[in-house]
Amino acid sequence: MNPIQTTLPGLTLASPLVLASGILGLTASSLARVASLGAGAVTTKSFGVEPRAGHKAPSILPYEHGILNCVGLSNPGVDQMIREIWAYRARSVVPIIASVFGKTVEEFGVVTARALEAEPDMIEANVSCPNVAAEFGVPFGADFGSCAQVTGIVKKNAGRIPVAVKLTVNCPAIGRMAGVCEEHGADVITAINTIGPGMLIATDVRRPVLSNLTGGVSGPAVFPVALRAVWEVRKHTTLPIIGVGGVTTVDHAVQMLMAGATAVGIGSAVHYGGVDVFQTINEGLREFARANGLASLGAVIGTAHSEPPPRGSGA
Amino acid sequence: MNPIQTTLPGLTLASPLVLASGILGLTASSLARVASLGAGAVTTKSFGVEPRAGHKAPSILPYEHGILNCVGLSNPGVDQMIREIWAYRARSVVPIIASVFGKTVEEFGVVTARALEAEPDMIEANVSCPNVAAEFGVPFGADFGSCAQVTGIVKKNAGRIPVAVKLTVNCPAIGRMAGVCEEHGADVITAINTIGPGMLIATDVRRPVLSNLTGGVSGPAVFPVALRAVWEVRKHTTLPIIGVGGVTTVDHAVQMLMAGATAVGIGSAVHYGGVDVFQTINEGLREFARANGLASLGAVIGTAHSEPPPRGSGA
Amino acid sequence: MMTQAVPPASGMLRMCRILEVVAHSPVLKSFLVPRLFDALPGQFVNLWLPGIDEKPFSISGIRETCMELSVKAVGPFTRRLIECAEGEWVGIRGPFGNGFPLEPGALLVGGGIGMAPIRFLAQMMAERGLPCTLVCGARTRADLIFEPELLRWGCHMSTDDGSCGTCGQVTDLLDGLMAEHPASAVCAAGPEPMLLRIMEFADRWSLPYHISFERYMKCGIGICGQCCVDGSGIRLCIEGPVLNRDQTRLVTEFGLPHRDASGLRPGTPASPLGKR
Amino acid sequence: MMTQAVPPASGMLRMCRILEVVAHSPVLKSFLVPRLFDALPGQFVNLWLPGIDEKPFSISGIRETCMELSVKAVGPFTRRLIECAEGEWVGIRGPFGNGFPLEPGALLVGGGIGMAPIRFLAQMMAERGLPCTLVCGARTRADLIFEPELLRWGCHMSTDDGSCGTCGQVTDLLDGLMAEHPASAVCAAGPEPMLLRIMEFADRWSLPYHISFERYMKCGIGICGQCCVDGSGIRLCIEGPVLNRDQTRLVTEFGLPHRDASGLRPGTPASPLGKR
Ligand SMILES: Cc1cc2nc3c(=O)[nH]c(=O)nc-3n(C[C@H](O)[C@H](O)[C@H](O)COP(=O)(O)OP(=O)(O)OC[C@H]3O[C@@H](n4cnc5c(N)ncnc54)[C@H](O)[C@@H]3O)c2cc1C
Ligand SMILES: Cc1cc2nc3c(=O)[nH]c(=O)nc-3n(C[C@H](O)[C@H](O)[C@H](O)COP(=O)(O)OP(=O)(O)OC[C@H]3O[C@@H](n4cnc5c(N)ncnc54)[C@H](O)[C@@H]3O)c2cc1C
Ligand SMILES: Cc1cc2nc3c(=O)[nH]c(=O)nc-3n(C[C@H](O)[C@H](O)[C@H](O)COP(=O)(O)O)c2cc1C
Ligand SMILES: Cc1cc2nc3c(=O)[nH]c(=O)nc-3n(C[C@H](O)[C@H](O)[C@H](O)COP(=O)(O)O)c2cc1C
Ligand code: FES
Ligand code: FES
Repeated sequence: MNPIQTTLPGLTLASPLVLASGILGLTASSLARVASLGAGAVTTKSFGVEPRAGHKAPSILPYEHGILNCVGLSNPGVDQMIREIWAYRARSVVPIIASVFGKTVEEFGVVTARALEAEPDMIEANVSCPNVAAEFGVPFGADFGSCAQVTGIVKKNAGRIPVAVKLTVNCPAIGRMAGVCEEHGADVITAINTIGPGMLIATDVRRPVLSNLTGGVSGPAVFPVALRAVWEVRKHTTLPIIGVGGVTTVDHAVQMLMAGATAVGIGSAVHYGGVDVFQTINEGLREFARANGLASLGAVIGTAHSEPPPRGSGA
Repeated sequence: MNPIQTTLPGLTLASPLVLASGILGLTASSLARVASLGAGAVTTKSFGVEPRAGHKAPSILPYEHGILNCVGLSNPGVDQMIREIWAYRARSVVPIIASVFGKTVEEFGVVTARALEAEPDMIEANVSCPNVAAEFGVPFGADFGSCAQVTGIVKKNAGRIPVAVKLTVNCPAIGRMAGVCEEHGADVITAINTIGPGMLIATDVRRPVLSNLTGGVSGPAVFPVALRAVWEVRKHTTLPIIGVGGVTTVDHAVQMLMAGATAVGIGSAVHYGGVDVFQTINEGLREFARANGLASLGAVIGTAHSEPPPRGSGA
Repeated sequence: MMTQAVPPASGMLRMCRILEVVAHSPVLKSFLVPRLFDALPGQFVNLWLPGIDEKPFSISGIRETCMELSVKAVGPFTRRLIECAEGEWVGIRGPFGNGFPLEPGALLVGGGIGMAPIRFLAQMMAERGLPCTLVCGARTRADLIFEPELLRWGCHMSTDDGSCGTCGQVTDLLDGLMAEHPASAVCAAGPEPMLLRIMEFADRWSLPYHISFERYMKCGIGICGQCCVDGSGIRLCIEGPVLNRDQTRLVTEFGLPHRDASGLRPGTPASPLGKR
Repeated sequence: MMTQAVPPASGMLRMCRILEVVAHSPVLKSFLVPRLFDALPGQFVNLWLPGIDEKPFSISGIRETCMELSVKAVGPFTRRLIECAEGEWVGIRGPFGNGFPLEPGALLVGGGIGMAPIRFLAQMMAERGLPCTLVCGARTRADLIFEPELLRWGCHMSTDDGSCGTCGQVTDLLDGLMAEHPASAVCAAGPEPMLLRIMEFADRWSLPYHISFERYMKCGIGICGQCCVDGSGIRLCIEGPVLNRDQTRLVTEFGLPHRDASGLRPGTPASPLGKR
């Protein structure tokens, strides 16, 4: 028995660690390499119907506590990504999640239908992109109605393939948002995307550094926020959760599981721990299971909910 | 001429560094000490009409990149805080900002009116507390309508004393929120409060550590998010801004000024740099002014807006 | 953009199991936990009982691999804590505060549970071969922790009821001891009335003193302001809990009831003092 | 909760002023900037022109207090960059990548702007007293940077038009040199067709080789996946840009047009290959 094995709808993962979308997820070779290095599943870079060059550089900028990025959903488009997923599947049996986005609800449907051609193991709808049809272009994931619509259309077009909705924490209430996704057919919740956004200014030249001025924040800085989001999603739904955000250590991964995640996304940690981070954390998780006499890590999922500490004295 | 002098409505500050609310702001002696150590202004702990013990401990929890807190607006109540401000004013000429909150719009009005008895130099309305009257108790600061109401009533009750509204970044659009505050009479915007909230779990005991399970995140982790918020507020209003969030270095302070802040809040940095942090950053700012041949730091305020870099190629 | 602010690790939580429990009396126990860090006598930690609360406790001793905390049951938290058994998980944050100076020839005075930091101080001075005179007092023999050890160190004792050592208050012993062996300084911890008498004693003999204070604490890392003493505004969790004469003299709230979790001092009038 | 992930500082931005500009030709310039860090030959930096863009450039030399970058104007960014004057602010992130090994007796081959890292390699080997044979080629004399220095190091040169050194391609020289002085290894950087011929040459003589690759890059810190080569998926910004024979053999896209900023390879058909 593999103590760190976990399951997501229709899938068995040899490790709970899932390569997060946008990290080393552009090409078959890169995805296959990460799979071979210990990821339990890999997620492609989010792709849409058309290729996008994204924003100019600097579009990825580490600071002392995390990473800012404004890559701007750069991707080679669905045609190319179908080929990449296809090529990946010829090389690896590790499950692959196709991350998709659209500028409109309809586009989400179209790209999902097309992505099926590559027969991915799961479709992940990235609802953090702005809804160009909405007032002020707020992201789909920040609005209960649009998030419901996207979930619905992706689910409808995904056929028998399970659907994850990847939520952003920049929304009124992520737990309730997850509930809405569940009602509209989501099989999995991925939480969270980058937070903020943030900005950094180069004072010598009095300018923001990122080409797009601002960028989403990821990495260890955001871990507590991601953990809280996973906790809330768990409170509001019964769906399996891929907990993502700032996980860089074994203890972070275990915290995610205890907060209610079934699988744990690994993104920025590739910067902090190298591509070996999958193996490092896998080993740590095995050691954790051994030290705690657990036949399976599954035994700790959601356990931090079971004995809610007493509330403080304040209102 | 003091090159690091700055002004807020009705006030001259010998340094742009303002002690943020909730940090060493409970007693006259503590506030006077911080003032004597180089703060340009000090802000009291937020107080309401009644004393509140707040949440049990642990309510303040540092992690590797910042600090989580769920002190829960603990405060000795307006009666005691009037005495503290009063005692402070007998000891220090450094401007003092009275931070107030209410559980309802009316309470904001009441506590403001009472706070005037202490003749503070400014009233800061902390709209990050939940509106108990609203559905799901969302914070006043997360809702355009409630934020407008609070601003209006505080302004009305503050008489001739200038009013700052302290915004949270957990709102649909902080720039527009600042615009709403401006329309309803705010004289200053303070941005931002803590972000998240976040959670940390002690895996050995499978429990969240904070007594209230979750707590707002402050400290260096959040700096880019705060900077972006200040930038957005500056874009949407002409009000002076107190930029708060993660400022721990001279360069952070300069970035805040360049993003559009007139003054810079110092909170968690007291943990990272000690109470000497005011003096350290003041000296750094003086050195910055000298090295850049600036008669006044005022010359850099908002300068990062003047030449917006070209947008990236992505949409 | 590269000026890194490195967070001091001291405020972060570490989990450990209680290694051993030593019962001194039904309401007084010592807990041995792993030695998570080095610390000075007078420094304290915040101890978290998961799901219950977190409170400050002085370190009462350090050995090679373990660290000792000594607790008196006085309220909900401490009553729960002294029920804890070996093997239970607790969270520790610290070490916090400044600690006592190691003054050769000092008079170390502990009263009641105030013996906790004084015992650690005596232990460290003994280890370093620094001479000192140890004095301790309690209400009755049952309140005297570390008794065998204290006797070994030649400690002078007093109990209010005479059940051990001199009958009376610990401060009654001081003038006599001073006349015998002039001390170089006084280090003390205990109830505030005792501390007040010790300060008077030290002033009488013109001795430098270092006194450990207790106030309501939350963060331990110097930001919440809960532990600031009135007068100077000094933070007891950072610049204290041990204050010297100059610092103590600036404390204007000595002997008053302590501020509570809200920051309110019990007994303060509900209406403001007046207007300018 | 205490397992700290210390962010490596290398990906962070540092600002500095251009110290000196050396014009080799109207389209070829070297920029001296402060020596912000130590680096190995073959490593590169991302250079930011505030408000414009950020692009990767090899370090072409390091002296006591400064660091050199050598740039050929080929498109919008580099054309703008070579207009930059002394004193202008630029942002630098790096050093990125692995760098060349220092192999005594190696043949160092640079073609065109590929001379940048090779020149740094030659410089460092000279400094350490390691013998090597330097060969460089360009289209015409105007494309030859570092000429005086190269001559001093006894560099063998070739130009396509014969305007300097042998007339022909740099690879034409290699067999002759090898027959004269058997080399221990080959280190090369330059246009891909040249690299292909060098690989054939090295295979012919059974020489180990180390070749610097260029691919579209964004992050430099190994996360965006933009620089991963097809085949192994190796990241050129981390495990490269210098690959050895085993690594190079796994590259299945050698000589194909590079993927662009979207990740698309120009010329790839618009419809998928088919279904399983
Ligand atoms: C620096 C310092 C060192 C201490 N060292 C020891 C020690 O070694 N051994 C020991 O038994 N006790 C020590 N204490 C006291 C101990 O913290 C309190 O006894 C404990 O907090 C009481 O909690 P409770 O719930 O049991 O009682 P409660 O009924 O809640 O309170 C009883 C008394 O403890 C005080 N207290 C309560 N909470 C706090 C708090 N968060 N911070 C400070 N005081 C508080 C109250 O003001 C009250 O006077 C120390 C306190 C401080 C400040
Ligand atoms: C590891 C490495 C080291 C390099 N060292 C040097 C050097 O020392 N001197 C030098 O002059 N040039 C060097 N280059 C190439 C340099 O980065 C490109 O010439 C430059 O990016 C072109 O930008 P442009 O806007 O001027 O031209 P464009 O017209 O945008 O592009 C011209 C060519 O440069 C490539 N290019 C454009 N953007 C990038 C990018 N972000 N990353 C990689 N390639 C890109 C394009 O694919 C195209 O082939 C190096 C590239 C890499 C990857
Ligand atoms: C450079 C970069 C690119 C990203 N691109 C995507 C993307 O295309 N789609 C998506 O859903 N998330 C994207 N993300 C977000 C990550 O998948 C992840 O949710 C986030 O970074 C938080 O996790 P981390 O802290 O482990 O990186 C990207 C993150 C980074 C740093
Ligand atoms: C322990 C603590 C208590 C706080 N209490 C308050 C408060 O009462 N009112 C308020 O407006 N902000 C409060 N804040 C938020 C700070 O004023 C500040 O906005 C935030 O911490 C971000 O700034 P920093 O990163 O510099 O700390 C508190 C923050 C901390 C860490
Ligand atoms: S306990 Fe918070 S400042 Fe001392
Ligand atoms: S440039 Fe991003 S992975 Fe190499």
